[in-house]
Amino acid sequence: MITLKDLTAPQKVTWCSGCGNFGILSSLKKALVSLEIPHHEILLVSGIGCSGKLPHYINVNSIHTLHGRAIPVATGAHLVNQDLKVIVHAGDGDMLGEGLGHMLHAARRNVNIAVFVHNNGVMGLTKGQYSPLSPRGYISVTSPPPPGVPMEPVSYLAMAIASGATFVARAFSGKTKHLVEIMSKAIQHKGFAIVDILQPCVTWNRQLTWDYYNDKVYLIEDEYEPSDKIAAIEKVMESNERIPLGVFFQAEKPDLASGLSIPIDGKLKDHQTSLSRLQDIIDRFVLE
Amino acid sequence: MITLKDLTAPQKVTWCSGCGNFGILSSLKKALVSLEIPHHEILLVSGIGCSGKLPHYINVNSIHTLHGRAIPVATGAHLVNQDLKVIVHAGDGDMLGEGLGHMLHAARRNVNIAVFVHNNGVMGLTKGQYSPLSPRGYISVTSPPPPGVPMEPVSYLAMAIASGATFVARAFSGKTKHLVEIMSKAIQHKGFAIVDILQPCVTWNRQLTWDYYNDKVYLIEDEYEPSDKIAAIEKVMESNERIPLGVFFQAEKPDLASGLSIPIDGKLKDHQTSLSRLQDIIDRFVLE
Amino acid sequence: MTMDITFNVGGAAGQGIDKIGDLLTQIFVKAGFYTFTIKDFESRIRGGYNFTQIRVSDIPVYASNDEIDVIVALTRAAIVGKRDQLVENGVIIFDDSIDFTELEQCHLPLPLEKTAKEVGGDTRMTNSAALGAVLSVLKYPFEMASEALEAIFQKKGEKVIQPNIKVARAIYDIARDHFQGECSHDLSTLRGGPSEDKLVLSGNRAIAFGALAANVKWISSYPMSPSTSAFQDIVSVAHTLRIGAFQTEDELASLTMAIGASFAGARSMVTTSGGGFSLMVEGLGLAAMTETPVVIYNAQRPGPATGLPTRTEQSDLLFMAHASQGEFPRILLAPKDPLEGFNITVRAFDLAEKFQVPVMILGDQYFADSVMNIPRIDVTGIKIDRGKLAPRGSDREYKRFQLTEDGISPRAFPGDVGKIVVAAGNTHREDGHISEDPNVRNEMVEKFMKKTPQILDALNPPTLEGPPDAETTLLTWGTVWGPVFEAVNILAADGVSINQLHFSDVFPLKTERLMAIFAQAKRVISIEQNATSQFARLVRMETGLNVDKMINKYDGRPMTAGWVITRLKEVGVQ
Amino acid sequence: MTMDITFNVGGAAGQGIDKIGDLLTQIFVKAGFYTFTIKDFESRIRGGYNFTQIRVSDIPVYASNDEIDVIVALTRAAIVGKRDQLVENGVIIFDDSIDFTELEQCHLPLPLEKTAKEVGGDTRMTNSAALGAVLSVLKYPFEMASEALEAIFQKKGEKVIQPNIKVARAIYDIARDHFQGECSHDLSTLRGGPSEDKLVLSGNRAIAFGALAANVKWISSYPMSPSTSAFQDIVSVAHTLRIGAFQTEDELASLTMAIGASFAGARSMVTTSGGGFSLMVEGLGLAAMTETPVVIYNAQRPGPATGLPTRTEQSDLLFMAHASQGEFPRILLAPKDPLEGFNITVRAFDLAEKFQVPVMILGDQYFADSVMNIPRIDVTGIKIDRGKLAPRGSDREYKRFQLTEDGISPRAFPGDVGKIVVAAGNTHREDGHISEDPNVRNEMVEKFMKKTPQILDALNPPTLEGPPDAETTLLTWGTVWGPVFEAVNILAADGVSINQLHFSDVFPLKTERLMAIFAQAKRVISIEQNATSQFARLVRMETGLNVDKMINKYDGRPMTAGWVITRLKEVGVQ
Ligand SMILES: Cc1ncc(C[n+]2csc(CCOP(=O)(O)OP(=O)(O)O)c2C)c(N)n1
Ligand SMILES: Cc1ncc(C[n+]2csc(CCOP(=O)(O)OP(=O)(O)O)c2C)c(N)n1
Ligand code: SF4
Ligand code: SF4
Ligand SMILES: [Mg+2]
Ligand SMILES: [Mg+2]
Repeated sequence: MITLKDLTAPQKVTWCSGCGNFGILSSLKKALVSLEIPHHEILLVSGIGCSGKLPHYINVNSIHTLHGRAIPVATGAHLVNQDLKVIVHAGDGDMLGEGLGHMLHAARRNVNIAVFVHNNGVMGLTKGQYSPLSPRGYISVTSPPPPGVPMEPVSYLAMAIASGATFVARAFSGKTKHLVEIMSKAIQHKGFAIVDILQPCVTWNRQLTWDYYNDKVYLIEDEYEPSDKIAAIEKVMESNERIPLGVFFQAEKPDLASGLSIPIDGKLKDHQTSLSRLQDIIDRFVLE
Repeated sequence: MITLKDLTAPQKVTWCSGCGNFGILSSLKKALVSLEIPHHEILLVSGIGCSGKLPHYINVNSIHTLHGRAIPVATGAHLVNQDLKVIVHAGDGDMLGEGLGHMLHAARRNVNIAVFVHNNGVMGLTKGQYSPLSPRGYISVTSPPPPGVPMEPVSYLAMAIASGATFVARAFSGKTKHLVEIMSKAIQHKGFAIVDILQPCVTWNRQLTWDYYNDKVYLIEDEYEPSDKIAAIEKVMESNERIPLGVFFQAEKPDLASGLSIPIDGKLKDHQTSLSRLQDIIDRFVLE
Repeated sequence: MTMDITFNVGGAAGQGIDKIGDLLTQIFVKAGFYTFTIKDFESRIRGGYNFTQIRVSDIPVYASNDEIDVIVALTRAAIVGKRDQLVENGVIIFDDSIDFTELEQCHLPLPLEKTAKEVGGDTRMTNSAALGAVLSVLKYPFEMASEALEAIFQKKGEKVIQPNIKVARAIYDIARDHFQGECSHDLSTLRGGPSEDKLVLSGNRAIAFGALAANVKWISSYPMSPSTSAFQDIVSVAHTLRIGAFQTEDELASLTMAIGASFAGARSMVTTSGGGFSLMVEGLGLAAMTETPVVIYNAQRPGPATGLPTRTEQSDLLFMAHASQGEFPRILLAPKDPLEGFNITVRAFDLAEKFQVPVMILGDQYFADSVMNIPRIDVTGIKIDRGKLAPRGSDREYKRFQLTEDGISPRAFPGDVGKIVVAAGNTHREDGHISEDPNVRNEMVEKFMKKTPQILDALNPPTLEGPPDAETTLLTWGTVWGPVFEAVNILAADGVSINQLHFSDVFPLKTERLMAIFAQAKRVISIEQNATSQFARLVRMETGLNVDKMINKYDGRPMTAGWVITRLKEVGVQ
Repeated sequence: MTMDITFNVGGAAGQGIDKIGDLLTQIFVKAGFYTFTIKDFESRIRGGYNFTQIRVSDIPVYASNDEIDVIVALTRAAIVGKRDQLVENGVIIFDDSIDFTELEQCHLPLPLEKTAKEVGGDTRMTNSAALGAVLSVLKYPFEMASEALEAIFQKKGEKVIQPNIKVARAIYDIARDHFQGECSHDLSTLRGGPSEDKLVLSGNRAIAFGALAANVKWISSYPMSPSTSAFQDIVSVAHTLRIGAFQTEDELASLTMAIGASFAGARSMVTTSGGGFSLMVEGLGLAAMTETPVVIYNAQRPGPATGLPTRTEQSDLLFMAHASQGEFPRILLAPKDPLEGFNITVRAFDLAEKFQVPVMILGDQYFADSVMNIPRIDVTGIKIDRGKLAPRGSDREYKRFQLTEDGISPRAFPGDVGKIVVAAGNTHREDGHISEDPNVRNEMVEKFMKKTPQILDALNPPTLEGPPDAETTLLTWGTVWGPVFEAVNILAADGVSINQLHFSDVFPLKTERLMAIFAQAKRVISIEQNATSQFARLVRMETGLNVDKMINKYDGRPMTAGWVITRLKEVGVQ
């Protein structure tokens, strides 16, 4: 229902040339075209960062929110209008620093949204500070040597699985065919879907580069069964000598909306509270 | 170095009689006495909730902070004075709702503090709303039937392990001997230690009661080896027919302090910046 | 006024003092009286000393009283805590199991619990026993009480009604026989009062009903005293009325989730107290920047930080008026009582959507937990105004932030066929896409600034009680209205030339009326439930006008007319 | 003033325009001139159009200028963006590879990159090429430049020095031969200027140095433009000076971690911008309630929400003055320039510890990124005052919140032998344990309120530039001081009766001097970098006094004297 032309960027892209975000943007466009969703039923919600600017480079409904708060905004929009396909784009700083709690709570609630994490291992837009996904020892303006970053990166995919996310995957901006596929699945998945998208930041990150990833990524073995939580956690926590791409975990579970008092038919946003029922409720407190 | 008498409550306890918090308080006192730490080197940091009042019922240094923020306050205090044994007490609402992100970041940083989570599966002090540890289907004032709580509880021990915590355990307020032991170990552990303490809330939680726990808890098998992350995650995520108590995971890793520019000897709090060195730094920007 | 009785029911948390209070309120409301009830409780779940205090009168009452006619004490502390306030001929009723030896004439130990058990078969009927005792010392006709009890317990069936009535009757008789003192009130000839106000409502419940009447479809909150019951009241009917009502992980999520919900088209709100609002401040700016309407209810309590969680204070006014980085229009409303709480909440949603700004309602613990009986509210005819909406249908040129004469752009929602709706917390163009162009920035700032005069037009002016040309003007806002209003009436009756200028719509501040009254008054005295006279400061900020005296209360306990009068006398008003 | 030259170096982000600017600044500072540099950049990492603008003069300069003498353009946009501001006889230097056909006399395309590559062997030497070109059109004596370059590149060794000088020389010569126009400035006889001010400092770096000089031992921040470089400056020397400097997961953690550090005894601070400060609001209340000193630096930017991340505005004043639920004393300081930024930061730590309150420093992007040369700062003699500390040694009766005459309690720290230190964000007793007693509450509120008059005594009064009895008074605060000060001087020289009343210590507001000046002035005009005249409103809130006119700039770009004078003329000042 959507053509690539419908999605033409409303403004000029401001990312650095060579940035991994380009692959994500083009893949998203392809995924949206391939999914045959009505144009008006897509809603992008983004955080703040280089990643957070994505909605300005694609012509769909969007709200570019605050650093770390894309998930609750997305949750609210989704719940009042479940026809919307709500897609979140945010950076690793945004989603896993400021926003880590929201993400994990959305995972356990199995909120029916798709979350795409632009994993560049740095704070891009604020000029290269380390991010929650920077590896131990990573050197940056806020983690000078010795010892560079003095801690482990956030193992967020493992945590998302433990927490209750029902679609957990990884893709790479350099492998756009696979990325399109994973994005499409994530968007179609009914429940909380999160995708770790490896996205080289060519300006700041001299460690997690195109070469680095091209060298290490591989597609998860065909025989891998993404239905076992513990196995999935083990898989995502694999040593980082090689980096698996694909779906780590997938499950079916009731989503949050199914547990709330949303009208049986129609959208919450269009629902009109029955004033006569409300009057009955008020009248319970009238003592005649 | 501390006697029980030294710890005598500075004010009257306000918990409901029968509350699981009593067992936690008495166990903490015993642990502190047994550990032979100098009295002035203990610092309790608490959040807000029934649990958060604990520092007022034991005579040690303390700061009763904000809902959800005990961990960063504790981190700051610890880093500037590493002689302090910093112990955090907070409720499940506090630590795992408002404070989830801070906890998991402290875990991956391996901050050398001990965190005791009062797990009563409700918001006690605000009168019985469901908490992040209330089970799916749990009925409360904010989760009426149908369907009660429409989501999974936070699987926070699994997440803490995945994140990098180096001491992860569970104990039960009804088994104080074991609790004292676990608390002592957690306090002595060098690194981020977190203990899930099952703490029946007799006033609000009609599901997670003394009987419920007495029925289900068991001590982890002696042969269990708490050194493997994946095995530990599997163990904590065990079906909740039976509830294991004990140490799930323990490891040695550099702590956060070792990665910061803290004076080699002495405490950061007592350190005096060398003004002549600073002058040299400033003079780099003087263009003679 | 021929009747003005105050009951104080005290005891430990968890002992059911609220229930006794409720029964008393219900009986008197049914009988045609005006009631005003406050709750005083500690931040703990069991034990300690709490009380509920009910004032009953045959003319409308708007605040609590300092003098108590009857104390019902379920613990020793409840006797000791309030006996100083007992009037001459007041009575203290307590269970005879309480170890209390200093018996005086006014002391009436009774076998409340024992009778509940023996006569009713359940100690939970101690409530009815206490009620029977109270009614007995007042010589309240028992038939009237039993009729009321029947009605009250009706839903629970005969098995509950009859034993409760029996217990009440038994104690009623025992008390009559044993009471040594003499009560100032003899209601034996009572046949009913004049009041037609039969809706019993707390401030928080009024907020909840107002929101429901305004078609709130989304509420995301995190529990925080004293706001929690407003949220819970909505949760409890969410299933019946189909409301999205959700407890979030924290307040950062509460407000941002509500913004998402509102952006996507649902009327949305959050409830909280100051500490939670502090966490919403960045979100407030997002609502403002994206012009997403949202209603925020802050039930204030004494701060800073955790402060006194279950007490009252009006100390978040200037904070809320300026909260969040940057500058943007907003509206602050502070209801004076439950009825106004209902109306203000309905208006809040309309104002939020009309001006596409955040609207904040400032209550406080006093307001939240106070209960009054008011005229029945009829919601069936309520019409809401969703403000400027874009015409339905395709519009490829649709711009969410279109520059218009009045600064307000037609709203559409993601999901609307044929439109693309784009918004950003960054400075943005008319189409919602971000821009750093200085001209765009200027236009957008000016768009915001255009709203304020229109908002001012839409707000209500202050009310004036008393003669416009009185010598002394008392300046009040929000929930202290009641005690000050009563004080003004008492003083006026004593011949003092005094009036009360009261603001419920507090920000932006409407100043015309204020200037006129200030010009006439010989002196203006502000009375606020805070330490720094925030409203007086706001008035000076907006008008340059000074108040002559400031009266402040900041111990967390509500004002009474008596307290106000004492303070006024201290500064020479008599 | 015999010399006043403005250079504008523009291009895309990542092209090294800052480097060219730095070289120019360094050369002129070394030569004895006064410089003032502003940075204008977009919120993106590569591309777009950014510039740095350097003003050089032989008398002190405090702001940027509207007229540009030399533009160095590394992109087409950088020519087009600024050529309107070029003075007559100004020059535009740009790389001849830029596709630009509309050549005019002032246009000087040069083979910058080509020469860098061919002569220096590295295109990164385009910086030196540009520098050579600039100096050439000014007829700046090349020997002076090469001496300076040697000194600048000294640390990098001969291998860097010589090629750079060669490149500069080559272009210097080419430019001399090719330049068709005539530059207004001929520095061929230049031998050096009068300035002894050799410390080149931005506002943010001044804050960092101030904090270091004040013995800050803990800083926990989260990056946010335009504050980030202050944090990074401290991080970069943390290892050498032994500072705990840590990037947290968010701003909630930043401030609460700093509170923990300060509670345990270390001088602590955070740096942020408005959005981050919004997230610190609840923590601010905790610092206040536990009387834990902490210093918060907010480099303001246009809001609300994300606003314009890399632009300037003074729009968080009233927010910060009232932030957090409840009421408590606090201090707000707003430096006017880097030197004052240093001094204010040193004072901030002393004030925070002396009064045991949060102290907030308000900078903004203009302040943060502007660079000036100032007299060398000597820190070696700096003494700090940690305020009231409890005597060392055992004290079993130690009470952290002891009630004292002046409301300030002696501090001890957890870990101090023989003392137990207890604090709470709830209302607490003297010993730090929580209490709901109304008398305790009153005492503790009054303890807070006692601090304000003492704080006022400790703050600096506003400064007055110009005659006290001038007809027109310009009211300013914080970072707009510079452009307004220059405007006042220019107008005064033209015979206008005008002065400037400037506040750097902005809250609580010292009012004596203000009242005196207001009383004398025929009219008072406020000039602020915001839309709602927040400082003028604060003045009215504190004094009831009105300003007569308000001048506002809210496009995110800094003021200049020229802009100020134009606005003043519009309102009749001439
Ligand atoms: C509350 C808040 N804190 C800080 C910032 C400043 N900020 C903007 S983008 C950013 C980090 C961006 O990093 P990331 O989320 O990884 O996105 P990237 O730019 O790498 O795509 C920060 C800290 C902000 N906008 N809001
Ligand atoms: C920012 C903020 N939000 C909400 C509250 C209100 N509040 C106080 S205690 C509490 C929950 C307590 O639950 P939990 O943390 O589980 O502790 P418990 O009482 O069960 O020990 C809440 C929500 C608060 N104090 N601060
Ligand atoms: S800074 Fe990094 S993440 Fe941002 S646009 Fe440039 S390359 Fe991409
Ligand atoms: S409410 Fe529950 S958790 Fe709180 S004191 Fe009572 S029993 Fe304990
Ligand atoms: Mg990133
Ligand atoms: Mg709990």
